[in-house]
Amino acid sequence: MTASLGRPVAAHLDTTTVREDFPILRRLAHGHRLVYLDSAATSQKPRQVLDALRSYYENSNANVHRGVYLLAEEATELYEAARVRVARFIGASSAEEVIFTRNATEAINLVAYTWGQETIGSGDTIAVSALEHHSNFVPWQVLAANRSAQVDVVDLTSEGTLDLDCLDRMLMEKRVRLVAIAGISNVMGTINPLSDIVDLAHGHGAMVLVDAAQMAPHMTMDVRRLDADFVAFTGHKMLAPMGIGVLWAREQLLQSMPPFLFGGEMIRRVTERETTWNDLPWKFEAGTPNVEGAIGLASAIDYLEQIGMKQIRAHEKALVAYALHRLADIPGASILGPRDPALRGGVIAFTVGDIHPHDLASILDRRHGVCIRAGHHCAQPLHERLGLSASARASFYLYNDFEDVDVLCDAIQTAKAVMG
Amino acid sequence: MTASLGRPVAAHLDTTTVREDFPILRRLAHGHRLVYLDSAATSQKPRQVLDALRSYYENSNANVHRGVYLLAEEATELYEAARVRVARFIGASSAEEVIFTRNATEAINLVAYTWGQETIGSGDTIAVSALEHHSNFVPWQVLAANRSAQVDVVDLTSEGTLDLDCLDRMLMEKRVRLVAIAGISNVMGTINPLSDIVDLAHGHGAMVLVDAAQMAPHMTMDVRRLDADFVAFTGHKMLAPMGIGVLWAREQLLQSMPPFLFGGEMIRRVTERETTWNDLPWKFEAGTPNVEGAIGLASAIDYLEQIGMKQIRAHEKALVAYALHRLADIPGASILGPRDPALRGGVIAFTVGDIHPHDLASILDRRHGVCIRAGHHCAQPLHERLGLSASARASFYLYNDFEDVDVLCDAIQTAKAVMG
Amino acid sequence: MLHGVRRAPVPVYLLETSHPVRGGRGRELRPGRLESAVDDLYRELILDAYKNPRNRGRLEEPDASYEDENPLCGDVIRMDLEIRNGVIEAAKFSGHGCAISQASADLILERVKGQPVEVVLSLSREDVFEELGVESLTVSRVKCAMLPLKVLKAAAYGMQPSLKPG
Amino acid sequence: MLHGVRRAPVPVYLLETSHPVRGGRGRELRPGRLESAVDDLYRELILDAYKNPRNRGRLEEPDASYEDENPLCGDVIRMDLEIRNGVIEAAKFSGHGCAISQASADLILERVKGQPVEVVLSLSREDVFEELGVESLTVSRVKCAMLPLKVLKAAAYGMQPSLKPG
Ligand SMILES: Cc1ncc(COP(=O)(O)O)c(C=O)c1O
Ligand SMILES: Cc1ncc(COP(=O)(O)O)c(C=O)c1O
Ligand code: FES
Ligand code: FES
Repeated sequence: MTASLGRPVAAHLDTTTVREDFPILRRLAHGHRLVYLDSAATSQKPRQVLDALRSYYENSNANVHRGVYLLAEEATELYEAARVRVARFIGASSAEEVIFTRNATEAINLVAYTWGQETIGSGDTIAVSALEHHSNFVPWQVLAANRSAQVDVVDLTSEGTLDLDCLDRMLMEKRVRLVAIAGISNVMGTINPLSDIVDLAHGHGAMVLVDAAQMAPHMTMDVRRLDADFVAFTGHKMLAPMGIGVLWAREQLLQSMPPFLFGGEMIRRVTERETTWNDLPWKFEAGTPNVEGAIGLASAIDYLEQIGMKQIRAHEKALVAYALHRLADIPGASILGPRDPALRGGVIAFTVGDIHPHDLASILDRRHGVCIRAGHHCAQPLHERLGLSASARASFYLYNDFEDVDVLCDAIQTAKAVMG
Repeated sequence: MTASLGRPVAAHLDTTTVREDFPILRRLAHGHRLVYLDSAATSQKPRQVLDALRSYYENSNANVHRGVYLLAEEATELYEAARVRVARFIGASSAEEVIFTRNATEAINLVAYTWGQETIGSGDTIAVSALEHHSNFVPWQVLAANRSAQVDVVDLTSEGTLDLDCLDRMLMEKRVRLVAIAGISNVMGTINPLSDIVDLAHGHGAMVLVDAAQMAPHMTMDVRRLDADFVAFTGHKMLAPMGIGVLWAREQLLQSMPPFLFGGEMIRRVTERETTWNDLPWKFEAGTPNVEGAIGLASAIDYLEQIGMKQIRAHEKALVAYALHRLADIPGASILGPRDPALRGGVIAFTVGDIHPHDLASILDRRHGVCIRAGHHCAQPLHERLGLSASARASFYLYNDFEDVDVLCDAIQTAKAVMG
Repeated sequence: MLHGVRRAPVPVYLLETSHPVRGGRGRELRPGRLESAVDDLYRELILDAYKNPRNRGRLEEPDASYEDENPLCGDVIRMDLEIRNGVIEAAKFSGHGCAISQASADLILERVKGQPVEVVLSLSREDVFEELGVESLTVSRVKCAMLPLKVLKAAAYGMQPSLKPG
Repeated sequence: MLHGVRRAPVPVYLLETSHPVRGGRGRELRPGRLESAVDDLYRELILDAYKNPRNRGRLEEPDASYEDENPLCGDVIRMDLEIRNGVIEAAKFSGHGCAISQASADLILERVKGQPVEVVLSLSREDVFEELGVESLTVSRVKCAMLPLKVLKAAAYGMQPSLKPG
């Protein structure tokens, strides 16, 4: 897998066939083949998912629950079957543990507004890592401020992995009620050692929330084996449409939490004096749910599992290994996060000399049709720690191939020539 | 427009052409032509909207804001253009006043969690009407309980319209901070006299939140002329996909409110010590938004305005007039709400003798392919006042025709024969 | 041995309609799976039991009573049982609901009258379907059909506190 | 007459990129509208101004200074002005940002040097595009291009408190 040996071939999955399922990959960008390297921001959608949406609206669309006519029964079945599909995908004990939200951000806010408001008190500590996405950072910062508690940031090692000693000290010295941690960093790509973290936290009586927004789409995830308390992820990063996310927690925990949003569906009985709540999972789903989104997510999961999560992970690891290798050959390119592809997901953030990341991204796009992201990637605290105001980021998914990596590297050379 | 003169013809819009745009209307239900009379729960979708969704995913899908490559710029333009489209549809002063939410329920909860938590204090009163949907009732009940305030219910007249004297007395005697009121009742069909209500409330220094979930899809709505303080509505009831809703409020008011959900997009700058918020409207849109939903809503609005909101309203009025007339001929059928079609939207709730509404709905579906809703329609307090545990409800939209009304009435006759 | 009217702590119908996760890929929705060209629901059997119930009413001095609600519609079923030597000597249902729930209540009581209480505990969804003469029911109507059995079981469990639902 | 470095109370760029609601149906997105077969952005003019700025630096004793940030990226531009008899005698920009923002800063200062302060107030988005030699910019890059003008205007308004932005 070296440049002199030429480009590796895709051994783990057949990207040519996969790419045919993604209509958008046929379009040109500024006259070039589209090289989409921003799946960490949002993934593209296969026609199978788009067909499922259309078929739902053309055949079975109705509001769910409480309707007794055929369409309503079909829509309800599809919606609840999607929940079962998600539950099985993540290894949940029952579908009641799967709460549909708008996205990962809402799932995390739900926990902060319900469990958090009830549990976090004066003097408590919420531990977050230094590489959290704003969505797993700001809700805790705000909650802590409201409850006279504090947010403490777990340091990183020089390799860009989590400093478990720092977490250990924190758990020892403070009254930590929650450890909020990303499964995979959306900047460093770091795969966090979740089972160590869960063991440490639980050993000190702290709960663990896993932000799995970058993990669920890219590797097998079993929430029962993981043993965390809350897991949040988002559909649009895993081939599903926008507007659907998931919160998972154990049934007993969800039972003990007060509801979040109030209105239709989430009630048992409403009188002018008082209201009682519906059973799980509906207690947490107020108003008309995004049935389309749930069906789309189930269809996306079907697609992913047909390819195989193990294959996807192996493919991305090979792409990242090749990309790390090729980028290392570009003078001035420096890479954030661990060097070892086994320690990282399909995300590579980098800088090239003193080329501003936005200029880099613009030139890659305009001159080569390469889509990468530039900025802080919703992780300003991390960038501040790294002493960077921005970085460039390429991220991979099952439809990317080794040619995409080559075009990326050629495009970076172009940018160097233009800006040099 | 009497039975003896036969079925009226559609004078206000060409339902034959309209119906061709709705693929689902071609399907059969239990072997019968599908007669969809549950648009108050959710509307069906025209192919123009479905095409817009597909085209978005096949051509321009990317995460919005902050991306500098072509797809991200296109997706951002489409998303923000959809906001402009919505703003123009409702007569907002600027697109910054249009906040995208998941649905009407979330929009109302947003107000309760932000403005409500900051404003409502001990001893304050929130006035709601007796015909509110749970989504415009339970959030206020919970807020009041949290803030040692109270919810007071404005009575109805015997005609099923709002008792303005009761509201007036309430405003006079209590410290009412908010009047939360539906534009059109989803049960009685009542069109509430919003300008009178707004004048009364503002005259006593109370704010007004209009739940326009049943109004925005069916009649012209100009938020500036309306002069309410908050307006909430939901896309899926107006030809748009599920998972998108809107909160409107004046820019100054939105500026003064704290944010609701926390995470990506809604921040200006995040440090480990503190966070500042983004400008409007993004301050209220945490995490990846439902870009598809917004584009679908804009496309739905294009469709509605091409037909004409005035034509739609006139068509529904004619349908309701005909249906009221035909139902009056069925012994045992009794109708909730005002008799005058000018006072009501396209919703008719009714009971037939002592046939259980769920039996009625099942038989209508199984024997004639007619989709109506049975139950409390998320308005339990109203049903309790009416002394009913449930009712049946037929609701109309632009794709319904007079034949649908005839089939409905025939089907009710069948149900009477079966259950008699 | 009189057990007052209470609410079930764990709604039995929920256990029965909860979504199994393990085992198999779950039901795929085949188009038309829920459709029936002829109405197999509002037929003689159900309508007759609904219109001419044989077991509707209250018992004066029941040995066990139970009442619960279908949260989807708010309808309530109550069951009164008279038990002698472990055998259901008399049984009546009351409350209100749709034809499916009322017929189900009547037919299920018809089946258990004169039987040992244990029989109640062994009754399943399939037995209810059999009594109603249907092969399956849609999600919303299955709750109507199962409410009476749920209430009946709760009353029977009340008779035998050692036999709590698993 | 020295105005300290402050933040603008109303971000000027926001006014310029806010979405007009009245008048017309708004821009329709034509496919390809944002595409360009040749890169018209990273060309000689912009790259030269970026690499060899003529107006980069700080003034020792500016009569007016202003600094603001592009919230999309966090980049900051500062402008120092020296004014004599209402004429901009000297002007420098500092801070950091992408090539577009840096080139825009340099070119716009080149244009206003030696001009009456009022000239600054009349400059528009089109003038910036003209200086950069581009016909249009996409939503995200227009903010880069407009940041310097925004900062320059704020500095100039500071000189003439009666001429607040409308
Ligand atoms: C009057 C009224 N308000 C609010 C809602 C809630 O809308 P949604 O469920 O989309 O939030 C509905 C519809 O269900 C409604 O009819
Ligand atoms: C690690 C991580 N957490 C959370 C999120 C938020 O996801 P969403 O915007 O869909 O809520 C993202 C993606 O933006 C992410 O990468
Ligand atoms: S509808 Fe209430 S029990 Fe059937
Ligand atoms: S990217 Fe920061 S100013 Fe252009």
